[in-house]
Amino acid sequence: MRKLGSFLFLTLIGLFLLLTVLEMPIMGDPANPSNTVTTPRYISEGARETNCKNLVSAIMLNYRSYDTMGEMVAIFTVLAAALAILGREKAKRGLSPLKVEPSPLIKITMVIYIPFFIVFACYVAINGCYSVGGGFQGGVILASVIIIFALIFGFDEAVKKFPASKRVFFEGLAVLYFMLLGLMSLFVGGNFLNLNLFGSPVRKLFTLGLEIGIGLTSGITIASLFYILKKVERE
Amino acid sequence: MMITRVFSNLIYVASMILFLIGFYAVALRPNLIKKIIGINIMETSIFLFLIGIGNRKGGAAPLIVDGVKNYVNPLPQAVVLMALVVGVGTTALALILAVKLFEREEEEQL
Amino acid sequence: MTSLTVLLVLALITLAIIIVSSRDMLAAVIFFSAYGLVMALVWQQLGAPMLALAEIVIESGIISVLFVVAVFRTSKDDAE
Amino acid sequence: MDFHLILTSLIIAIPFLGAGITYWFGHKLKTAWDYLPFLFSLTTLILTSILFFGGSGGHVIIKYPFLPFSKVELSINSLNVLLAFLTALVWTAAMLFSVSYMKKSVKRRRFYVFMLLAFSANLGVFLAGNFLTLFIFFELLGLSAYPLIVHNESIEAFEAGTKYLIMVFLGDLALLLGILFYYKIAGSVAFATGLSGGSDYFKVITFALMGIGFGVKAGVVPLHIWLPDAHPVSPSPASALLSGIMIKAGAYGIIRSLFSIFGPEIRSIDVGFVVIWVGVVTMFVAVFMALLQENAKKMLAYHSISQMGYIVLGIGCAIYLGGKGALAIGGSLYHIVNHALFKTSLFLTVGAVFYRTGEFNMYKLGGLLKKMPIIAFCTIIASLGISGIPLFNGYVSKTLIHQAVTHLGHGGWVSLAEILFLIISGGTIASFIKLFALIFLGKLPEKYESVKDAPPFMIAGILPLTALVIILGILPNRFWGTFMIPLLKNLGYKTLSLNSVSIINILTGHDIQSLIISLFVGILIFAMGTKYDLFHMRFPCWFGVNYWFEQLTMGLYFLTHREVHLPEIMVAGPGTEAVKEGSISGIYARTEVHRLSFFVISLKRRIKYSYLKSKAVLTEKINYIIGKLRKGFLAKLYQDLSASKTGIEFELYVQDLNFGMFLVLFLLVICFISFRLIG
Repeated sequence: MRKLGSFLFLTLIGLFLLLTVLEMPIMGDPANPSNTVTTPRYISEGARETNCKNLVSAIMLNYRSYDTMGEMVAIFTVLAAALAILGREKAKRGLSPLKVEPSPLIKITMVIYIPFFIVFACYVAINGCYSVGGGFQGGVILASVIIIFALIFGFDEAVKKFPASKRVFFEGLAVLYFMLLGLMSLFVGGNFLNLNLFGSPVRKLFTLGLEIGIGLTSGITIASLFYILKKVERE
Repeated sequence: MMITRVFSNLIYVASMILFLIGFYAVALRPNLIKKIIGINIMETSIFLFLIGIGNRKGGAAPLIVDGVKNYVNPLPQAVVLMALVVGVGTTALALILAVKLFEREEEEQL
Repeated sequence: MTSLTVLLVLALITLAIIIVSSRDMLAAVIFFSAYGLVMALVWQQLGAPMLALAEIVIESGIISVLFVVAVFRTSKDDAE
Repeated sequence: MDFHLILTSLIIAIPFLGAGITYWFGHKLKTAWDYLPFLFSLTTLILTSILFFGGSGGHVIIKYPFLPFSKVELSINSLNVLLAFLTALVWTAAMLFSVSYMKKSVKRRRFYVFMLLAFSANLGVFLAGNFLTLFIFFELLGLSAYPLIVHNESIEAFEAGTKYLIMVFLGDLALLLGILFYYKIAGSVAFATGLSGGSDYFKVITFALMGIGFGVKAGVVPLHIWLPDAHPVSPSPASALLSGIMIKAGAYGIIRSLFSIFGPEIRSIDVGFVVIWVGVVTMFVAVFMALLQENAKKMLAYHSISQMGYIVLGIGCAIYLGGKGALAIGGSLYHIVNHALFKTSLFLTVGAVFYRTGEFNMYKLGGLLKKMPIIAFCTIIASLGISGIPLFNGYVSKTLIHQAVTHLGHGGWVSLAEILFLIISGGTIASFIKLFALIFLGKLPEKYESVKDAPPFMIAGILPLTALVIILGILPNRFWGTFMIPLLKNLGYKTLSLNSVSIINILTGHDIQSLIISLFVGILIFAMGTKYDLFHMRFPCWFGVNYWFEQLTMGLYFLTHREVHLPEIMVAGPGTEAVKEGSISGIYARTEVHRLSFFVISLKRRIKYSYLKSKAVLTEKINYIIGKLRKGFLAKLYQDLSASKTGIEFELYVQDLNFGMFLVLFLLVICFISFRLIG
């Protein structure tokens, strides 16, 4: 009975949603409000104003950098919450999802490949302004490399390579670093995180710095969340 | 008329269907991890919806190239990109909670 | 709206139904990873390659791994 | 939708779909099943011959704008089509051969599936229209060859397969970087005839990276280590194709990259010099090693490397000579065709001998001439071909390459290269005298009294190839004029430089003189070898690339282990012969020492240990996953893959294969992303 009721409720919501969606303007129409209100400004002026060819990065780092900062604080909060709930790696033995030892091929190949993956991650993060990519993507790739490392070479080895002492330092530093970079603009008389007052070369450097900050925060946080999930205390 | 409208707004319709599927998992599946997967499906469906809103016919990716005038809207993409990363965080937190809950229950049974 | 997009969208819905209705958690997680890949392709079609890149790494990379770990930690036959 | 698009797509799609059909429905057709893969390859052969004989030799590029990856394109030109036709021909012959050969084998469904997949990938490599497509099919080829190598599921096969995959993944990485660099210089991934932009330095690095990537497949000397292990352990039809066609994919890649980067008409003396010497060293080392082998297949594998050396030498001469190099590259391409024909037939004949006698060791065979006359006849034809005797095809291409070497100049290193060339030809002759004499002449061992000639399907597979060996040897100018000249034009040679090579003369006084010298050297080597028992000479283990490769990989393997906990199995137990013998590794294994000491434990033992350990340690976890997958979507695949008698080794095999698939997927993702990134 309860299931039937839920189904009915779901169907109701579904009908409502579908009806709403069908009232939407045709997708991709240039006359849509989403394509006429703020977008022309971003597209025509964005690249010139921010020196970023990649408009997504431009919006994230310049027009909406305040939001970005808030978002970084949010994921940092997630990390803090996870730590508060589960504590930091108290368990002595890690629990590996795969008990079988990876074959020698996998280990040898990954030892060769991992440096290139890291280079690729840095490349994606640093070139965020000029190409597809950006700080988030680079950071996430970096995190996935760390996770791959932990999965293949064993969790204990990974903890040795990235010990908690180092990670704690970076976790705190990454968010702080972003904010400190933002504070820099106060010294030239602008608002917080307003890069427009700097000259072009300095602003490029600052954009790069912001990208690196975003990459560090997201990468380290995600990798740490994986570590925490992997090593929950267990009697 | 209706049919053409559904077809041209297919992405919206699809995202709503995906949302419903995710919602079904969240509401009616007893398994906690299934629920979290459901939340993720809902999340991605909303991302799909936002990207669909930002789309523009024949528009290129918002990466400025000389000579191209028609770009898709970069604003939803920036929003979605932030939400993606936050999504990982929330998913991880939810999973950690689920694991903790499971272990607590196990302890109580013993 | 190319025919490829339509196909991908249909694949998405099918995958979502499989994920939700599957009794096997591990299979659900693996299909969820595939779902992420297809979703990334759709986004690529809609002109968002940056998001597609992030989606591939996040959805079918990191989140899947997290889910696998969680599934192993919460499954009953986990006992050693 | 034009004619060429449908035809070319079908050529690649039919083996691919055929693999699927063989896999899903094959076993339901009880008796007809064994012939199904052959029928698929025959269909492909017919389609390819339509393309080959019907095509006007023009240059058609086939695009797929309706696919999401619009950079994927195929092309039809004289070079591509010639190689594709050769592939289809040889593959069909080997498939016909394997109808009989694989009847005894247990898991032939898997064999056929990956055979057809590799076929599709190989055709794709040859028909690719740009480097990106080439890379995709190259990855598919490299991966689908792995199940063929480990088909026998012995420890040796797994070891060879692991080595092969490590080398392939290294090569893939280099190739990917090379293609990215190429894209950076050229602005597109399309094949070109010489790049105008970019500094010479950058170009050389690009070529070096691409050369490493393709060279791994081609078996160029410092990268050849997987080849002599991998080719002998696979079933005979597969090793015939590995040696005959698949390494040609590497050679084709080298030719394409070289001519795309440097162009045919421009002399690049430094690059040419290096490539020439790589070729000469490859030839020399491989022939030398081939002379020392007992296993017939291993000897043939080493000869494959040595013949690749000829091809690389020809390519090097072409780039060294610049505009006058049409002869050299023509010789190389001619040799690619020739080598595919005679090496495949040699492997198949040796396989036929194995089918009847169960023996690959040449020293344990003998006197089979009367028992297997047709196979003996085919062997002698193919041996004459590979030895470079006039009236057989090997002579033509070897003479062309030799003429190109003499064009390089006089004195100095050119003379040294020429002398080495003659000695190597002599070595080839000697080792094939040895092969034929040991297998077919001499005294017949008693247990082979009842041996019959090979089954008709095998002979039907080998005979067309040997017939082509003779035809290409008797009518070289016909072949040259019809196929090679348009092909050289396609590579970018202008009419002016082509006029000088429109007719080849391969019977000048100098050629005859050098032929006589080679024959003399060959007989001398054979006589000396048998008299002083030089063929059983052995070197210390550190003498060779293989040893250092194993040390390096072991170093990498233990690089991530800060503390090595000595597994009990290494201290005492199975897989530790060394411990009992009291050798160095045994002593090290007893004392807990720094990880560097583990360098002395060879890769072989490590892999053996790993398999044994996984046998011991394999817990419910992996069984759990595999069990889940068996119940679920991938059920059939995994059932078929792991329905083996050896059992646990198989889980690792599945693991390796999965890893390979994911890695290749990842590389492709990186590739696609990067092409957007760089621009």
